[in-house]
Amino acid sequence: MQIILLTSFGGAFATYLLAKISSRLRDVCAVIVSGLLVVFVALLYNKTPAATLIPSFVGAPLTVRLNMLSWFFAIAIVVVGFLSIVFSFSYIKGKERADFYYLMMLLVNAGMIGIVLSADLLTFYIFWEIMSWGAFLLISYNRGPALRAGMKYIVMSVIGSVVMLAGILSLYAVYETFVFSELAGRIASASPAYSLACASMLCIAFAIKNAVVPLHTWLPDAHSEAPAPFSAVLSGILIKMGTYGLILVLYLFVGVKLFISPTYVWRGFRFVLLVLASITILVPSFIAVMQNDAKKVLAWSSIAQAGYIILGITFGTTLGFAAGMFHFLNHATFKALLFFGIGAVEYRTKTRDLNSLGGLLKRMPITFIAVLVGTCGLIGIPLTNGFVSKWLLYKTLILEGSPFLAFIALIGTWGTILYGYKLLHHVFLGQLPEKYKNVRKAPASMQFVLIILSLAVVVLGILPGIPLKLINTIAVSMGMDSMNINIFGIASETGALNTVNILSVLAAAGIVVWIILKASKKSTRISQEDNYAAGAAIPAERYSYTVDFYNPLYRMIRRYLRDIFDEFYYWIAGRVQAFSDMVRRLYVGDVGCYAMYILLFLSALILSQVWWRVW
Amino acid sequence: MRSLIAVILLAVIGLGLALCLSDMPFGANHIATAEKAGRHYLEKAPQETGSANVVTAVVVTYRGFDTLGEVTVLFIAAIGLGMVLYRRKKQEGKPPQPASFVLQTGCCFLFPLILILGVYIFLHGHLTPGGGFQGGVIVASGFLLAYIGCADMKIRHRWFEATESLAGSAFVIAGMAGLAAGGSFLMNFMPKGNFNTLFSAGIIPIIYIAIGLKVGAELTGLIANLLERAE
Amino acid sequence: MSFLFENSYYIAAVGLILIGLYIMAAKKNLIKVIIGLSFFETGINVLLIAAGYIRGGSAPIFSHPDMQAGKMVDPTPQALVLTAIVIGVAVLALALSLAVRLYEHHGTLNLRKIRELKW
Amino acid sequence: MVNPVLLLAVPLGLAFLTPLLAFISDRIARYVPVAGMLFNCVVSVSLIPSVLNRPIIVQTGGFAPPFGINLVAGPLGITLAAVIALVGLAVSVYGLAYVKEGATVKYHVLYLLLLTGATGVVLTGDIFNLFVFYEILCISSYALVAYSGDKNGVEAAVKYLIQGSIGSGLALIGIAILYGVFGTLNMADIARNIGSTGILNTTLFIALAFMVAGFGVEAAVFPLNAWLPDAHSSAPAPISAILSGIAIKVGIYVVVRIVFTVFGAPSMFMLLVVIGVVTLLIGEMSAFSQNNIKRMLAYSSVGQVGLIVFALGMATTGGISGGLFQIISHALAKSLLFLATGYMIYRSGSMEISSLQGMGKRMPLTCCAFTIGAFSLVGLPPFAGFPGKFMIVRAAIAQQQHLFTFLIALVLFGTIIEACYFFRIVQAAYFTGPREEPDAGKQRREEAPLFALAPMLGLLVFIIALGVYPEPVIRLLDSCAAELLNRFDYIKGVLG
Repeated sequence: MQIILLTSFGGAFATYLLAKISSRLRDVCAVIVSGLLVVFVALLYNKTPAATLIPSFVGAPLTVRLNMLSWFFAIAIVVVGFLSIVFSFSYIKGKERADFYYLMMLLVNAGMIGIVLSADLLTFYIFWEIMSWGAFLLISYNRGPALRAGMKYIVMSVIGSVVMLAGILSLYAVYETFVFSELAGRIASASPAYSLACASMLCIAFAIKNAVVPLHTWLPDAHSEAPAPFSAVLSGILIKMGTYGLILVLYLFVGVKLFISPTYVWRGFRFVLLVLASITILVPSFIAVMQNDAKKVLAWSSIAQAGYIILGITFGTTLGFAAGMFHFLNHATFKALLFFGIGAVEYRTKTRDLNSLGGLLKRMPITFIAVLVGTCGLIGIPLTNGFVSKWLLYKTLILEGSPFLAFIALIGTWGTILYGYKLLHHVFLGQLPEKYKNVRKAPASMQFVLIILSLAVVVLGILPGIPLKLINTIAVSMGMDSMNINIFGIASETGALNTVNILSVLAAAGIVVWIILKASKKSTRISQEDNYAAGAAIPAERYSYTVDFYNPLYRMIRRYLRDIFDEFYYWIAGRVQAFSDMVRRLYVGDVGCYAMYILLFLSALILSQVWWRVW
Repeated sequence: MRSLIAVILLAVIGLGLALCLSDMPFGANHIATAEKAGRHYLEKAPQETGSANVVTAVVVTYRGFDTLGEVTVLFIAAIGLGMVLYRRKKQEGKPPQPASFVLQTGCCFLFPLILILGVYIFLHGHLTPGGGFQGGVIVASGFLLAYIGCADMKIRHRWFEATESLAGSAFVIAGMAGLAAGGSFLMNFMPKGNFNTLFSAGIIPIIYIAIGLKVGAELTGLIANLLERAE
Repeated sequence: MSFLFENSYYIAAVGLILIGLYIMAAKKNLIKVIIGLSFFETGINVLLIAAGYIRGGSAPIFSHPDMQAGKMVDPTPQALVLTAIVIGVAVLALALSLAVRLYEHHGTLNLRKIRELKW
Repeated sequence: MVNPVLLLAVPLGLAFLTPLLAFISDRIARYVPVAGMLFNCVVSVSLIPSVLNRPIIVQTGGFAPPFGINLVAGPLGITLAAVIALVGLAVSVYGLAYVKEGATVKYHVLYLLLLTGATGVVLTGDIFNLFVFYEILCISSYALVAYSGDKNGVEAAVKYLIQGSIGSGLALIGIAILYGVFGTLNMADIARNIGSTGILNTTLFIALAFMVAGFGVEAAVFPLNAWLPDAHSSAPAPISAILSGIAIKVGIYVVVRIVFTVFGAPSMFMLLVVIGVVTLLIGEMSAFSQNNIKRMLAYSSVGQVGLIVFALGMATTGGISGGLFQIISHALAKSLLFLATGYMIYRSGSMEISSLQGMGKRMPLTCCAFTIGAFSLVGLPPFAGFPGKFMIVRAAIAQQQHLFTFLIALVLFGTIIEACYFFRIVQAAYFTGPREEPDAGKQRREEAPLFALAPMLGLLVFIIALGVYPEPVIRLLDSCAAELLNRFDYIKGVLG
């Protein structure tokens, strides 16, 4: 345990120091550190160590522990962290301040590991903050528009942590402890209003990190402006720290029994969360469709996918929890994969503008396949992991009598299909612009990462039992019912999931299609220019159909999908700024006035005593 | 408008002050009991310090630490003034008119007398009204007179600085000696001598000499700095 | 009337304090403000001395053997005032030197016009 | 055991000797403050263990209190003296490199005297002696603000002087009233005379009001703090650092000592809390849209003062030790910030935030120091600001009153604003300006000189050490809080 933290933090600084010697050494060190972390965390599987970091910090010990839940998150963190470091190899080479970049990457990673390992709220908060400011420095790394994105991120993040601090300390004021295990379930004993206040303060903080809709506005900018490997980390796992926090609050502190119990307070609370989650699915999915920046598409998609996770988790049944957790894992894989893929494209073409890309299929085949797999996972096509988790979610929602939510989730998936295809088409299909004729394929280190993650997406899709078993253990440990898991899915009385069946059906369908194709007439390839165009030869460039892709749909939905929250926040920020500018005018620069202030203060004190006897 | 507000605010403050002062009527014997510091000083000072002038006893021994601070404040003022006026721009303007012969002669005549008076005052600080500060001020006023009377008067700043510095150090060293000899800082460790004579009261005259020299040097420095035009 | 006489020291002290404060708050010439400061400090010194006065007391100096400690005024405020005066002198000297400097920079001593540092 | 009076006597003696030493060589005179502060550092730290058991009462002149002036080297006094010496040491080393022009010897003397004054204020047990040392502190800072003699410096010094002397005059009136009523100047004696009345009578309250308003000027609580932004932004960097790091803390100490120990006035605690919050909000908001970086730091000091006063006004052990922790962490962080900005401004020649662009490349270490200082002020772990803010918020929430819930919301709002402007500068320093090739930057590096870097790194180490392992300091501060809260122990300790 301590070794993990020591490796993660010490490794970050060691990397930075080694970087001063040579950049080669730095790369090697970074990989070794992140690789070691993977090994360490993997070795701790199914163990439950606990340790004390500092016996007393501001009057409470800093403790860490590992259990199944945190192991589940930790392994995702270290794997994605490792891959992002490997991916950074060529991505960051030749850019300025690479040493700093590695330091921060490793530091954020270390912070996240700390978050999931911590056994009490104080430790949790400390690591949370380290992660937050580390991420701020990384988001701002790209300069230009990234500065604005970074500011937006850190302001919301600070608001979140301030609210969280208030929540943590409100809990402390009553229970006088920060330790999770002591807090567990005790909220039930407090008055509902108080515990609701504490829980909602914590939830607000986590919702900001998790980008639940009214608090999501930092995410699109931050994700799209951050360096690509960090976008992957950000989207894949960093925002999921919010999910982890929500799980802690809802399942541990409040206790899942109470949370889904039909008491007046908690029913309302859960209802609000569910509604927010479904809005988070619905709206960002379609906003993503309208984006023309590849990473913005992915960013909005991250919000929407996080919505699925929240929806599953706040639903509170075992199946819902499993859906949420599994979707978290899946999202970490396929969204990281997509960001890496787009990152590779950006690395080669230096642009993320969907309207100017196209036809890279032939130039970057492996990247294409990776993005294809990622998109399939995102949409939830069978045999990718996204299918399983979404299936679980729909099943939960329908079984538990919330068809409306299921319907919303389904509509969200339609949006996902639209933007997923748009992404794939605009980047890899269609017309290859002239200037990208000589684009080479992605460097080996990037391809390595892409292949690993693609495999993960598919393997998890075919063998969902592996993570589900884990999730089941977690669910049971938190006092929920067990599920009947086998390696290929779930066996239950109402609609079992078995990927073997799906696989065979798909294989059969594939064979049928293949036979039909074989049997039908052979198609002939013709040149692109070989068609009638009113006598004029149309240059190849003009065959680019990327602009105004879903034009009719745009026109339909555009007016509803303004990000009013973003505008509202900007308005507030502007008001605050204007007001503080007014406050500043108190210091008029005239010393006579200042003398008057002093006299005013004194005479106010005297008057209040003589007249009203205040003091 | 500003004046009006100021008057109103000040009226309130004045009211407050008046309320306070009504609680401490003028001329009342507020040190009637023995545990009051003032009473203690009046009754015990001659024995404890050997100084006939109780105010001096209070200034140099009982509240000697204040005096050290006070000397420091003046030292700060002298140094700060020198710093603020350091490398002042040359001022255009007509040179001051030389004083008349009568004035110059008068000043030259009075200057040593004033110095002697000053020295007398600070030497007899423990016997008569006055003391180091008063004596120092008189010394400085002698220099002021010289400055006004003799237009080409220049003092040697280095000497004055050295005096200041030495006298200040002497004060601290006297205090330290008390610490070494008697166990507390600024302790009156020397023999008290005969009451009401010049050589009495232990370290009081020594400290007052140091203070007198220091104050004289500092105030002269202040005057010189303000009066001299930048060269 | 007798009240005024009895408390004339207090009245003078408070008056000086208030006048000094008024000058500092309302006047715009720096020199006047410094004069006001001087008023203010003098007022405080008078207040201190007046607070230490005991009716019928003499100066606390045992210049004759037959003087009685019971018939003397409180020596402490006098010591304090000595210190306070010196501090006042120090502040005044510094203020004047700063005024010289300020005049060199701004060419005016009008505090309403010297407002470069604000907000 | 060393006599605590040496903490004052030695620096004073050194300061008096400096002009003599300067006759020999200016170089020696420059090292005098370093030597003095080093001595103070060693002595005060070595005194800490013994004062934790029992405060050391030092008589001067060999007269027992209340007849002589006495020093009270309790936990609070010695802790603050140690902080003063520590920050003073760092800044004096920095001054060796930074102060090159003008009357350097005079600068060093005044600098040493300023710190001596501050040490005297926190150690003394006599209220008039406190006033004298307070004046030493104030007058030397008036002069030092105008050290460079430029337009802004002189203007700021004049304004500071006027407000400061009104303040000290008012405080002296308060002292005079106290003397007139009780006939004593010893703080413990006054406190014994006041006794434990819950509500003060009008006379005492007015005396208290005069003193709070007077000493509050140096403590820079709103609305008495108008001098602060001017003085802090116009003074030379090391002086800004000391003013922000030490001088205003001493002011706060005085106010708190008077309210808690001398008067023991619970009714004033609420006033402290309220003006604390107001000061905090006004400071942070004024800093928010400031373009002059030093002025912004100055306003941020105002905000921090508000936070500290708020914490101290809660008058619970948690609140007070949180506030004291914040005093220490702010002293370290803010002086670090001013020192770092000093050289940044020196290199870029402008105080505008926009002129900081590319500083991360030009002065990486300085910039790193700045960043960590800023993070510490915002209260991010693992830096020293975090435990302080954490303890303050914890203490406020532990009060479990609606008023405090509301106030703490305001405080946290202030923190958010603070975070905004500090992060803005960090961004400006690191991520703006021309992009450069990775290796081209090496030639354009213009790092601050070693003498300026060493103290910054020293402060940095302290900030991180306090942030990672604050427990020993917190234990120390808990006994300081006990000293403030149990005024009868204080009285008994001094008067026997």
